[in-house]
Amino acid sequence: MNKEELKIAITEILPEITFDETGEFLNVFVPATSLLPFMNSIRSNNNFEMDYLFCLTCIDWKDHFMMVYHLHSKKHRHEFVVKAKLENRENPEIESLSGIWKTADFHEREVFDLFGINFLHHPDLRRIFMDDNWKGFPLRKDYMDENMIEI
Amino acid sequence: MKEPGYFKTIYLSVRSLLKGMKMTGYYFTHLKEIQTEQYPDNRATLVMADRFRGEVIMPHNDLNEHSCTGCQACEIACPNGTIKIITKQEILADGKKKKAIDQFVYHLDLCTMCNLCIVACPTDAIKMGHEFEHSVFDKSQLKKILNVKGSKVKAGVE
Amino acid sequence: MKTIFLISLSSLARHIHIWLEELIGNPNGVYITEMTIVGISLIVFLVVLCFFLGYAERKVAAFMQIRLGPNRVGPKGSLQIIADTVKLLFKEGLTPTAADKFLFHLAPLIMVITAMLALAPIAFAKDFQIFDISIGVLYVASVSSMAVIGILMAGWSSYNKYSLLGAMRSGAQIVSYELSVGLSLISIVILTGSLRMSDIVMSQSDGWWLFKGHIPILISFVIFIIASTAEINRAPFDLTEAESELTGGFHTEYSGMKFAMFLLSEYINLFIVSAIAATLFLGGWMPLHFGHWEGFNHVMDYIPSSIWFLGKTFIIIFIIMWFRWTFPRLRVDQLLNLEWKYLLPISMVNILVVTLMAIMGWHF
Amino acid sequence: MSLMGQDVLTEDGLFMVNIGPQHPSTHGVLHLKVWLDGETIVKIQPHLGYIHRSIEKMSENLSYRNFIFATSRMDYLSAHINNEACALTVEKGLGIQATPRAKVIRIIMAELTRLASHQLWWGCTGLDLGAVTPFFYAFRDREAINGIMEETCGARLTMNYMVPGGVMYDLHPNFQKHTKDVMASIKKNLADYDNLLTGNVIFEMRTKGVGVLSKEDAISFGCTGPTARASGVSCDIRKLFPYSGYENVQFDEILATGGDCYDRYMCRMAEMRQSVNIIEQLIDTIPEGDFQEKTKAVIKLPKGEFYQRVETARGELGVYIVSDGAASPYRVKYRSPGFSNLSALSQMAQGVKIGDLVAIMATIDLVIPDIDR
Repeated sequence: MNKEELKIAITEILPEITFDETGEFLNVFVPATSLLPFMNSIRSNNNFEMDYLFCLTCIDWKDHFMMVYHLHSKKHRHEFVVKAKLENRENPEIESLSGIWKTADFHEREVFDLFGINFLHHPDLRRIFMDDNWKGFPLRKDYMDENMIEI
Repeated sequence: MKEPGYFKTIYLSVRSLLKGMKMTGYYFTHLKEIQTEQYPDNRATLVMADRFRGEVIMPHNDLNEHSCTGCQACEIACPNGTIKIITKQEILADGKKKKAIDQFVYHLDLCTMCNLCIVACPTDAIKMGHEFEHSVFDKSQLKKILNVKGSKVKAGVE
Repeated sequence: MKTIFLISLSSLARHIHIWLEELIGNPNGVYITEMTIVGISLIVFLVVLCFFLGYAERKVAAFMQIRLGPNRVGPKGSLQIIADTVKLLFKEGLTPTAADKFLFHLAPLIMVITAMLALAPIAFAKDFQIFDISIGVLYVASVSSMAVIGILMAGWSSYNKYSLLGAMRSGAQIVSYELSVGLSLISIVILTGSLRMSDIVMSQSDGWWLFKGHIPILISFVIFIIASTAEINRAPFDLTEAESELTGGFHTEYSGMKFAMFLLSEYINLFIVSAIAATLFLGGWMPLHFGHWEGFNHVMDYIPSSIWFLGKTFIIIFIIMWFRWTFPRLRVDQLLNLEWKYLLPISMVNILVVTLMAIMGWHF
Repeated sequence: MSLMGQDVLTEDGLFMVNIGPQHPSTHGVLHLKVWLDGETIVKIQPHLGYIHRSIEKMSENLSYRNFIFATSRMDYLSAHINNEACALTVEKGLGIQATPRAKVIRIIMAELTRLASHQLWWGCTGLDLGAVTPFFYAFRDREAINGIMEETCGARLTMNYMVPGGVMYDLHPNFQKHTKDVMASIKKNLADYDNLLTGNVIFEMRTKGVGVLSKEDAISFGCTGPTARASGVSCDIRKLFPYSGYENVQFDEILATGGDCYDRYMCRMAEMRQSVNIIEQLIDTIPEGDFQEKTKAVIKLPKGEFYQRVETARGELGVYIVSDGAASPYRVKYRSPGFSNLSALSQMAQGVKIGDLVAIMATIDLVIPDIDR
């Protein structure tokens, strides 16, 4: 499917979705609360079959977090980006996708480690890179550390 | 595919093992294939590739002149803060003031030999040296001042 | 066979014996003195042998791996092993706090002592043997299998999980491969009709068993080499060490001189296995003779018997080294598969054929 | 009794062994917690981060010219390809393309890197399976490639040869001749590789049917590169999303169906032949012209998000740059192939022996800095 067809098909699944087509991919903005059912349906829906989650990350836009999921379908060879906005900076929460794509397990642990986003129902949510008793979340823009030096 | 029988398995296995032994046996008897370089012994004859990046150096000519104008392009280009340029005001013969380098400080311990400073330099004042034996007993010795004391900017280099 | 050389190891031994009898007189005193000399010279021999084998192994490995190998200490690096030994001597011997200290210190000693014991019945040259025991082959087979006790002890007492795993592997491995080793030894014993080492060597004066025993003996020779490589835990059967899996296996926690002892015992075992193979299959110190080539046989007789013995031994050692530097390691279950599915059935059938051969007198 | 003073077994009666962070076959500082039942692996838990150097955070403070150098340190065996990915992303943001000459140089360099990386992998696989000798044969050929790299790029491992718009400087005059020589000797030496390992019965026993990864799992775990292609997943970025002129090159995507260690091994061996093939196609027809497109001294990407995928020696590397219009990226994410491939390890190593774990780790070709970044 091309971008236009994708837009129509996605709107059929979830009407309150907004799109952004400025970049290379079709960006699909999904409300954080309906992320899991939406992802479930695009994974299992025969028209989409987005079986390959090739990138999962988060962006700290200072006032909110943006979860970014790059999805690809091995069968249909189409791809788009799903984004979910997390307004709550103090305790950001979103459903884990590790039940749908196994790769999400490690990638969500990475995001949890570096951004402090709490993935609900994740099987093993621990810090992956940093020390277990590390304070703070290093990739947040407001992260400060006494060891950081200015070059 | 049918599994080979008991005796065929043995035959094929032994043959594959002998094939490997033939290979190692070949190299055991052909000593001219030896690849070892005797490193500290061949220091005199060891030629590094002309683009080899060992350290940043600042060439000076016979008159103790270099081409660095102190424009700090390299300092900005360096990703690691390896280079610090300390400038001074020089008073020229006609009374005008001009910026010139006082010290070109190079921290070899921070350098990753990425070559970005050399590419950035507008006057080709610095280049990569071929020296690669950098071990010292004291880390502070890795902080180097590249411009020789009393050196001047080459005439005509702006 | 004529004794051509006046100065041979056996005449040397006889002269020492006569000289000591004149000097001491008392037969018991002579006996004790001789034993002491034998013990000291054996230890010296083993140490020199291990230096040589260590150097040879490194050079063989290097040349097979298109490297130069040791070349800094001494001419062509020949003193490298001595330098390493000195280093190991001065190295601190660490003992894990939670280790069973007594067993931990005992294990390397057991390894070395059992390795040395197996040397006793081996004929180094004509009439030159420490102890020509009547059950020589049985003695060697039983003593050499005791090495596993040392390995198990080392692995168990180190308080290290890798060591324990390595030791347990070693147990399974040696218990299985002992069977094949034993069976291939028996095939020679059947043909010779004696367990005594000197008898076995003498039975080959008209041709080595490898040649006159036809294909069955060739098979048992190959099986012996494979199984004994496994028994002395050398690659491709070095599962007890398996440095890419268990870091160091049973000797992970050993350092300094205690580690050197494991190395020493490995090389002594390598020598013993090769010496036995040389004695049983390649005629020990017997020179190479071809049926009616009188001139050729005469020339061969001029080479001292000890050279013959050591030459054959080192050829087999080289082959075992060749294995090590060519093959990947087997997995633990495949190791046991190889023994129980291939080596053991083949050697059992082989024994039957050899027995038939011996009864019918089909060998030369 | 030793090991007995305390209960060494877990509550389930399992034997827990830490493999790594210092271990001969973890290829760096990977730490695997392994629960064993005898010699059989019941559960595996990877612990990462021993060499996490926060390259993503560093990149947020570096300019678009400077942040490329750090990626050489991620997957240091595919340094060229990592750098290329960053350069391509910046080019995508600027809306420019590298010059034709630079594109061809990039392909040749990338394939040389892939060859060198696979050779090191081959040697290490032998080493992990207990054969020491392959390591040295592998290094013989790898040294020759490194020599070419040193001659043209000035460094052997962390070349930093790619810049936005092209390559840093032109090829060395001897480059073509040396590369042809090296390709000829590599083609000859690949037969050695086969004699020593590929056909060896012990090697086949150790790898065939070991660590099977199904096609569905490979996709779900996000595996890429030879690890996934051995399971039959078509994921060669050079074919699917050609970059830097790969669309003009003839080569095959290597696919296998078994998904076991042997297939992963055979995939990489075949890929080495494909790389030689690609280099030989291009080496005589490097177009003349500029090696670098003109770019401004200070590169500023427009506001937006840019994603570029490349095929490194280990799989798909994605560089995701979020720009807010400033001179340095707002957020950089490296989607490293090793990270996803490693996550499939616990699945593959379920119920195998310790020796097999080593074989699996060897054939998924882990480079720890790539995983930890």
